[in-house]
Amino acid sequence: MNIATIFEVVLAAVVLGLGIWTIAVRETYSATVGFVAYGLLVALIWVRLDAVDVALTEAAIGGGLGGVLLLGAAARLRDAEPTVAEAPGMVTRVSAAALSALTAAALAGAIVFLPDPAPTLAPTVVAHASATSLANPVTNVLMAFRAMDTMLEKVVLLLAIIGVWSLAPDNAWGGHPGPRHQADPDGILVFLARLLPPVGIVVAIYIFWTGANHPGGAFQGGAILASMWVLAIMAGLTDTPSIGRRWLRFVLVAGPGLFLLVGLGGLWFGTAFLAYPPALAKPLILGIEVAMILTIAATLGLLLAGAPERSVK
Amino acid sequence: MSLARDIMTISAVSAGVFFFLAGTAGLLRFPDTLTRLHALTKADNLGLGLVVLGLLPQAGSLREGLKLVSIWLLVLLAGATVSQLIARTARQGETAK
Amino acid sequence: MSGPTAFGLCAAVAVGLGLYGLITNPHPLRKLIAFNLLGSGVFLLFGVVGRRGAAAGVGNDPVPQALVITGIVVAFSATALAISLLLRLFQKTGSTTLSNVAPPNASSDPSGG
Amino acid sequence: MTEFLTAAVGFILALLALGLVSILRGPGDTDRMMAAQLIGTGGIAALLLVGTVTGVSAAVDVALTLALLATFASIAFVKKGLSSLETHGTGSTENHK
Repeated sequence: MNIATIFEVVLAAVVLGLGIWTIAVRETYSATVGFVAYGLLVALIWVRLDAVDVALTEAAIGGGLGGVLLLGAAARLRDAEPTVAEAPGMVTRVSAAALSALTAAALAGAIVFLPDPAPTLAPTVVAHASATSLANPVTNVLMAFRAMDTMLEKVVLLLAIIGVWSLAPDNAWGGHPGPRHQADPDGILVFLARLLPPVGIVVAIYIFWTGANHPGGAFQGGAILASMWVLAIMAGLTDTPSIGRRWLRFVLVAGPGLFLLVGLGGLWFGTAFLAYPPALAKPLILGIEVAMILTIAATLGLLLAGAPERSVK
Repeated sequence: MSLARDIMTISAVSAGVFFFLAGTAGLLRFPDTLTRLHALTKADNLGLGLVVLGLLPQAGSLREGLKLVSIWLLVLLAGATVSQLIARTARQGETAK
Repeated sequence: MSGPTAFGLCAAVAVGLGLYGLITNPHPLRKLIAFNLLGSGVFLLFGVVGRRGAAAGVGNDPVPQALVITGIVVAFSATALAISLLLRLFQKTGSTTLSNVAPPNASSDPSGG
Repeated sequence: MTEFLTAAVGFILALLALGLVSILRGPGDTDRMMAAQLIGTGGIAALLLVGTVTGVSAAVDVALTLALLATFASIAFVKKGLSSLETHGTGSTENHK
């Protein structure tokens, strides 16, 4: 057992400990904090598994945006905690524990006794990389070989934001999502919110651009952009746009819309839905990704802000 | 040359790990929020800074090195701001009691 | 035991933990967190299996990687929608209980919590 | 060299776990707000070291992302904690609903 394995076992143990904390602790706020820590450390596991693209996504979502989302809900639902007194009985608990242990054991068995020549699609993906002239295999799969999945994922994002907005009370419809934050002009938060976003935007564009050949891409870049936007909103420097704005709605549908248009164009000119002409593959993918990063940033930011709740005059 | 780099890496990373140790010890032992905050910022600023300093000789190119330094600067900025905010909150909580 | 196997076992236990929390915890927000834990365990299982498919200079099979990235995004948007539903429920009724029994009756059994 | 850096990551991880225990157990909300800061810094240090050990140079990009988003999460921690304290504790300020 060499030192690298010991490190991996320690990492797995710490992550598991956080998982147990998240489930077992009594207070919801503490559980949320535990989950954020869990998300950040899972990103470390993904690096160790040599899946850096996923690590970037997990760092952005699990540690950053997802944690903030859960935390905001925990802070607002704090008063609701004592009213929930319907803990399940002993029978339910024991049978749930048995079911969970069985599931975990079955999965662990599956991991230990995997078939030995592992099935893999990596050589196929690498062999066809020349079709798009992008060197990052994950981007190739996301944007070309399984582009349908990515397009539908963008539609899911759109549906989620429609679902969130539809929960607005009648008198708030058309207003600004989320609470209005007051800016403290001499405050340190305002200072940070002025200093950090320019840096964040540069990093986001870098992560986006490097995604063609190295780990990175539109989603990871978009998540960073969204966090910078929400930071400025939280500091009170700007407000969320009212949901009736035309430019906002245009940005929200730009990504999936352009994707769909290109897909239909493939059906019209080429052979199949979403088939890119080989000469135009890279510019087309780049165009879709530029539209997508804007859509993703706007959607994630608005998902964090929540439903409109301030009544419109 | 390579030996000198390795020595620098080992000494700087060891010093960085020491500051993480000191910070954790402070978190475990100190009695109230403000002193614990003080311990935490040691791990932030010096611990990470020394780890970054130790990894600089191992960085492949100038670009990698610049990225490492900018990460440290970002964390410094964040640490300074967040500890200010936390300290202010702790102070308000005390005066309200 | 090799490193990826350790992560695989960790992922399997995370799925079990998430399932347990999802069933037994009465607080809806805690159910959501447990569900996210379960999902994260499933993603990690993909990663461990994909790690064994390292070939042709790629450290991890890119197809499961792409699936997991898509999955993380979908899980995030579903969580955001669920939290909005929960906040609206709280705003409307002043509680977050999911049972049909009216809240005053539920308070007669203070043993839980 | 690799062994030394791997041991350093393992040590930092163990310290991180210890620090988390003390913070999460901590009596007040202000103590819990430090958690995001601690995980951010320790996670970045561990990530940079792991990246150097395994030769995954893109780990630096993950650390860069983490530096930005951990800052964001810490700010949100403090901000949300503040608003819940306001509605919960003093009650003297009635601002946003």
